[in-house]
Amino acid sequence: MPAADPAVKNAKNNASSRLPDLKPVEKIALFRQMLIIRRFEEKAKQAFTQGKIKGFCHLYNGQEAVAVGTISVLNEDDAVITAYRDHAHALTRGSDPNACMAELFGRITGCSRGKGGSMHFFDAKRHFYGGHGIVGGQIPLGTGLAFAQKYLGTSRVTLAYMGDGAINQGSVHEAMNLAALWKLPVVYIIENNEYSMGTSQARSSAGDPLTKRAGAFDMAAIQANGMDIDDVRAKTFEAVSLARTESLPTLMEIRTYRYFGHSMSDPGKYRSKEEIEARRRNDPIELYKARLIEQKVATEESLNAIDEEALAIAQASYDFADQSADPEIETVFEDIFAPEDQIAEFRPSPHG
Amino acid sequence: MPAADPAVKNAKNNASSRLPDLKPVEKIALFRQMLIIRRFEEKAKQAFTQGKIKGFCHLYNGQEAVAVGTISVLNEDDAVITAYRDHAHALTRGSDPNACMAELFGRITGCSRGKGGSMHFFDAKRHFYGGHGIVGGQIPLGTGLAFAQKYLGTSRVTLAYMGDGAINQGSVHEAMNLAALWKLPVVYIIENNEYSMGTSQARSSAGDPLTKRAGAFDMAAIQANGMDIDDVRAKTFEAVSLARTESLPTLMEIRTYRYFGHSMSDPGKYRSKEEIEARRRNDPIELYKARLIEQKVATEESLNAIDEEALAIAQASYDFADQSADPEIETVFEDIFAPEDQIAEFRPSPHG
Amino acid sequence: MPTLTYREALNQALSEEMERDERVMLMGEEVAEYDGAYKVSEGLLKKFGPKRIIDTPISETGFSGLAVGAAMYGLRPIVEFMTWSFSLVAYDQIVNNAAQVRYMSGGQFSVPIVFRGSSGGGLQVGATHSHTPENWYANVPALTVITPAFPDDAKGLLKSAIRSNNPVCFLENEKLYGYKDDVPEGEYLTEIGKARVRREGSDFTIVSNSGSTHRALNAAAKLAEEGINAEVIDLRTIKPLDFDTIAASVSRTNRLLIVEENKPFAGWGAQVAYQVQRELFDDLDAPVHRVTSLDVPQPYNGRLEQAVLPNEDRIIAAVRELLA
Amino acid sequence: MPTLTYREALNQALSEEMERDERVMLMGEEVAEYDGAYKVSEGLLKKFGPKRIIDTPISETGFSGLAVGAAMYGLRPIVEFMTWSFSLVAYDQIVNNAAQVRYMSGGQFSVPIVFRGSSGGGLQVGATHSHTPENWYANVPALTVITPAFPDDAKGLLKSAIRSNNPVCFLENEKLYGYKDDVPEGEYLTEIGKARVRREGSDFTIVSNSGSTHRALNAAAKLAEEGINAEVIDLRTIKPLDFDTIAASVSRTNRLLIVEENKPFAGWGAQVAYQVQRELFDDLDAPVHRVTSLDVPQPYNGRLEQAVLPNEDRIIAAVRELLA
Ligand SMILES: Cc1ncc(C[n+]2csc(CCOP(=O)(O)OP(=O)(O)O)c2C)c(N)n1
Ligand SMILES: Cc1ncc(C[n+]2csc(CCOP(=O)(O)OP(=O)(O)O)c2C)c(N)n1
Ligand SMILES: [Mg+2]
Ligand SMILES: [Mg+2]
Repeated sequence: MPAADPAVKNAKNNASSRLPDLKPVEKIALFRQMLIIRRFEEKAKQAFTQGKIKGFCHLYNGQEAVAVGTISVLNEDDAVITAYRDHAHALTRGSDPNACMAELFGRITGCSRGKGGSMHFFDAKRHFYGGHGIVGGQIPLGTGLAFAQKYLGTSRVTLAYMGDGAINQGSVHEAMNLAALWKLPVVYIIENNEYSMGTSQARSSAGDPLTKRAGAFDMAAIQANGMDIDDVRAKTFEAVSLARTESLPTLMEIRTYRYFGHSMSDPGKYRSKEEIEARRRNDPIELYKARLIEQKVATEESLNAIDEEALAIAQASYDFADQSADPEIETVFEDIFAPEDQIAEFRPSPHG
Repeated sequence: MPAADPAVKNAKNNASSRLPDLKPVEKIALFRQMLIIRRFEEKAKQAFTQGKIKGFCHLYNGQEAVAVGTISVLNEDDAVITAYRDHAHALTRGSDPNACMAELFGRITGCSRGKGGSMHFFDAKRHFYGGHGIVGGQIPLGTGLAFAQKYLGTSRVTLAYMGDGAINQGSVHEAMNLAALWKLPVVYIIENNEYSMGTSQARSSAGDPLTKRAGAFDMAAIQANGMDIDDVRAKTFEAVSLARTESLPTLMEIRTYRYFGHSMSDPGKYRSKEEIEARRRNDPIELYKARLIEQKVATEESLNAIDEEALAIAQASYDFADQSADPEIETVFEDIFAPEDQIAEFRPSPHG
Repeated sequence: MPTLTYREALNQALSEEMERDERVMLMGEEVAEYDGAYKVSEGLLKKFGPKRIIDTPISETGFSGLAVGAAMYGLRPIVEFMTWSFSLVAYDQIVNNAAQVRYMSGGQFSVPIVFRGSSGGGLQVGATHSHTPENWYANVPALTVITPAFPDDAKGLLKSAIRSNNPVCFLENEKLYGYKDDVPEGEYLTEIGKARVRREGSDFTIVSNSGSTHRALNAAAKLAEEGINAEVIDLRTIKPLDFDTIAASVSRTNRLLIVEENKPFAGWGAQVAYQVQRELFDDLDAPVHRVTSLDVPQPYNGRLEQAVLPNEDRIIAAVRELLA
Repeated sequence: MPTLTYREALNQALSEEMERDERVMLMGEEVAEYDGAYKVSEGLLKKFGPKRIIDTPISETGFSGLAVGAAMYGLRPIVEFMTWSFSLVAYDQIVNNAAQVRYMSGGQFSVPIVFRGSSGGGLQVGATHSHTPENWYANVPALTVITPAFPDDAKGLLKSAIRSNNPVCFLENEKLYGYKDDVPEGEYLTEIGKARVRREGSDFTIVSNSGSTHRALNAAAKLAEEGINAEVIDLRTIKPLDFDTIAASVSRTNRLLIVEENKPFAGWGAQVAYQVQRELFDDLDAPVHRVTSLDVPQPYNGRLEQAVLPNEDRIIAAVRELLA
């Protein structure tokens, strides 16, 4: 059961000046994608509690409209790169939920062969460049993807995601200067969930809003409401269009919220239950559901059926992961060096 | 013959709201200080050509009004830290020209015992914290000086200098965020001489002017004309007052120009002779000289006499350095660990 | 003597030293309001207030450098890296500033600073989060590198590190935070640069540190059942290296195995091996052996990661070879 | 065969490989309009234009990481560090990204990238500017570390490095840029991971690299006047280490001296010493000796710096001890 609905594709941006209106089937596909992420991660949470997933596991619940909304305006061959809170981006990009869950379980069938874990998902085929654990470290990489896209004469763009806390890493600042200076087709997306671990934005970052960080480089900046997928799409479309048509970078700040702890290891004492409850009332999936019903795009029942489907996908991924094999010990020595690296000239001759 | 004129002291800022008018003797002291730097470095240039100075040697000619103007509004116990183009800052802070020249010669009498060289001048007694070779690396340090000044309850401030090229180092960005967030009494000074080595500002830095980099952090920013010492003083006074009275940082961009190559090793092909000649016509020392004469603070003759004095100081420093001894080989093992580091409890007992 | 966890022992050291000297302060990500990502600084904010226990943005270069400047000015900062793996972004500040300022200034400035935090693998957090960087720092002249394995040493060495006027890299081990043992109360200082014999034996010597000391002791216990008696020396301080203690043991046992979590190529164990063969050449009945992490990036999968680490099986196999 | 300087040989390698493959590009501070701070890239801007020869801001973290991303996307970037001392600010990007992405992604991404630039001491530029960081990088699994000593190897190895699909740290030596020697024309590739015997001898073996190979050869020439014949092996590649070539020599000469500019504690020479005593224990007539830089920060003063470096006097003294 593939997670990516082909209908999503039609919703993509083709550098037209206006974000095309979504057909009903496309709207439902977005809803479905958000739900798949939510159910997938709830399953992951359960598996973590059962001890089947180890290490760090950062959940995305509450932020679904960001990954789904932003990626929905991309073409399939555009590039995506993010930090360690990466499940949603991989899934939205089209990675197989089974391979993703298997990666969390550390299986050989995982999307990184069990070597990456939750923080290090990769999917080359789907132009998903990871999954990176060092805060801010992926932002120069994303800038490099955009550099290569331009160098190779493509009209592709890159979305490079980071958290609100990451904005204070020097690497981010250096990369933004390079992108502005060299006019690279990259959109930097701050998923501002208001906290970096237990530290609120006000305690970590001078200057509010964070879009001010773009002003330093005369770079375009735009804010979006991360709880409203339509707003996310509209604003991302603007940024992506600027990147695609004029090869100019944008810094987006998308305001969102995560419901669970920073990672599964975080008791989350720095936020009150009331705060979280209040934010849950603004849930991006519920909001979109209500909108689809109101717009008569779908009925409550049909959307609930999608939820059943999402639950089934999540369960199937759990079963797949659980039944998959651990990597053989020998694999520890694989994937270190390029197999094709033996330069032809030095390859042992087949004639001995 | 000490370089620092006690009269300079009276020109210092005492957190009054207005920069006090300079007395004639104070104005002359500023003029004298600029000339001492110029003549000192011309001597250094000569010594480098003679092979008496080795390694990298970055001259300050053309930029004198920046170091002298900014430091002239400090109190003696305020802190100063800069990059590798550091001769002027040390001299202005009151370091002995003899010790400075001896450092260039690598002598044991040098201000860093011959261990630092041109890029690594230090003078603890005069609150001069170096002299740092890694571009941008001194900016977190300067921020830490200001942190300590505040922590210890002083009302002192720190001036932390960098070049225009340094602004693109991530360390600078991280430090500025910390200073703005924690309200530290530091003034960041970009000595914008328009080039980082052979790279013009426009080719290295998105966003003009560079003061925009402060906007990211809601930090105060101000520009000054580095060829006019009075303008430098007035603007620095504002920034220093903000630091001293409200413990708030400022980013200053002081526009200036260097006449010689990036370092003595730079043939400087990236600038035309005409460009340099045009800028020389705007020389900060000549400009101030004319102003002092016009203001009837001094006569041409009296100012020329000061030049004689500056030349004599430079020559004396050369002679001193030349006659000083090289460090003994054993000193190579000194200054690695704190002598007092043997924790008392573990010190070998004097009774054996 | 009270029994404390390694974590509590560290906490006690921090608390005692902060009480003793107002210039001591602690900064790092989540050290204050969150009580520390690994709870090493638990309760310190409450005790010492936000002036001295300081939450930082995620800016390791910025706050490491800031701390170096503050140390030059006379404070005695303790910088927590949430893990040492994150110190890589601050490598320049530690190597070029903390370690060089005294020398470059001809001795004018002291840099009394402690960089500390958790390190090491075994927690399935993958290649970017599992570094054991002791050799990267120990290679740098003027840096002291400490890696305690037991709660008492954790306390005694951290107190000494804070009182040192030199820059110290203090590498804790995440897997040991919950380890319990006796810890002397109050003023308990452990000398920096002294190894400690954690098990006496006559058949051969093991030199190890941090988590690897526990691996070595476990292996030694198993070998003892076969009548093979290992002497286990816990280095405690990697640099300066306590060669005398190693030499005294090896000149008696004539055989040396080094167990270290460093990746093998030019890990600290290579240095120990070099010095031992150089100084005790005639005393050695067999070449010095090492059991290190495998020379591969750290995998996430648990079985793979256990294979990468210097596990007991590999230690025992190496001992058999060493004694063969 | 034409005679070229080490600098010209590097330049030729860059130029040939850029001609051969459009995906190869060069970025770094002052590499384009300035023709390179040390002129290694002289003329390349003119030849290949600003799309492929790119001046960067002073943002080593930024452009190193950018190059890693570009490599993941299929380009083959060459990143020049004006000197390797400035790579410290980019350490995280090299260690955590360039070196780990292939592994962490289960082999999905190649990172065909060359980080290169000058390194080493002896130019009186002080502690922050004189690093020899080969061991910091060689310790990292998946990084290849190359340090050529001669123009022909500089050319052949740089060409091979550029064609490699793995991340390579290519450390040139500033003091050698002007060194002249024969260099084969055109398609000349040198195999990565192979040492080269630069002088044959029977009394003992010297293993060295980069500038230290020249020190070793000079010392060997002096010793030859006394009838002492050194075999000098230039490692060329530090990692992977060509142990076979070392072993073949040492099992013949039975004595080994390592000469390296690394600071001593866990420098690459410690690794060579470890492996030699481990594998050739019975072949050794004397312990392995090392001559390294002294364990102090680099001083500016010329006499002091010469004392710090592994100079000929110290090499000869060590040889006397080794042969005693
Ligand atoms: C350089 C570095 N420092 C510290 C960490 C530990 N760490 C992991 S996530 C995190 C908080 C990041 O917050 P934010 O950027 O807002 O992203 P979010 O987790 O909210 O998605 C920290 C401190 C790290 N991984 N890398
Ligand atoms: C991190 C780092 N990268 C590169 C260098 C080499 N370098 C020394 S000075 C310099 C140019 C700096 O220009 P700017 O900041 O404008 O200062 P200016 O020399 O004009 O005073 C460069 C690239 C260095 N010292 N440190
Ligand atoms: Mg966040
Ligand atoms: Mg400049």
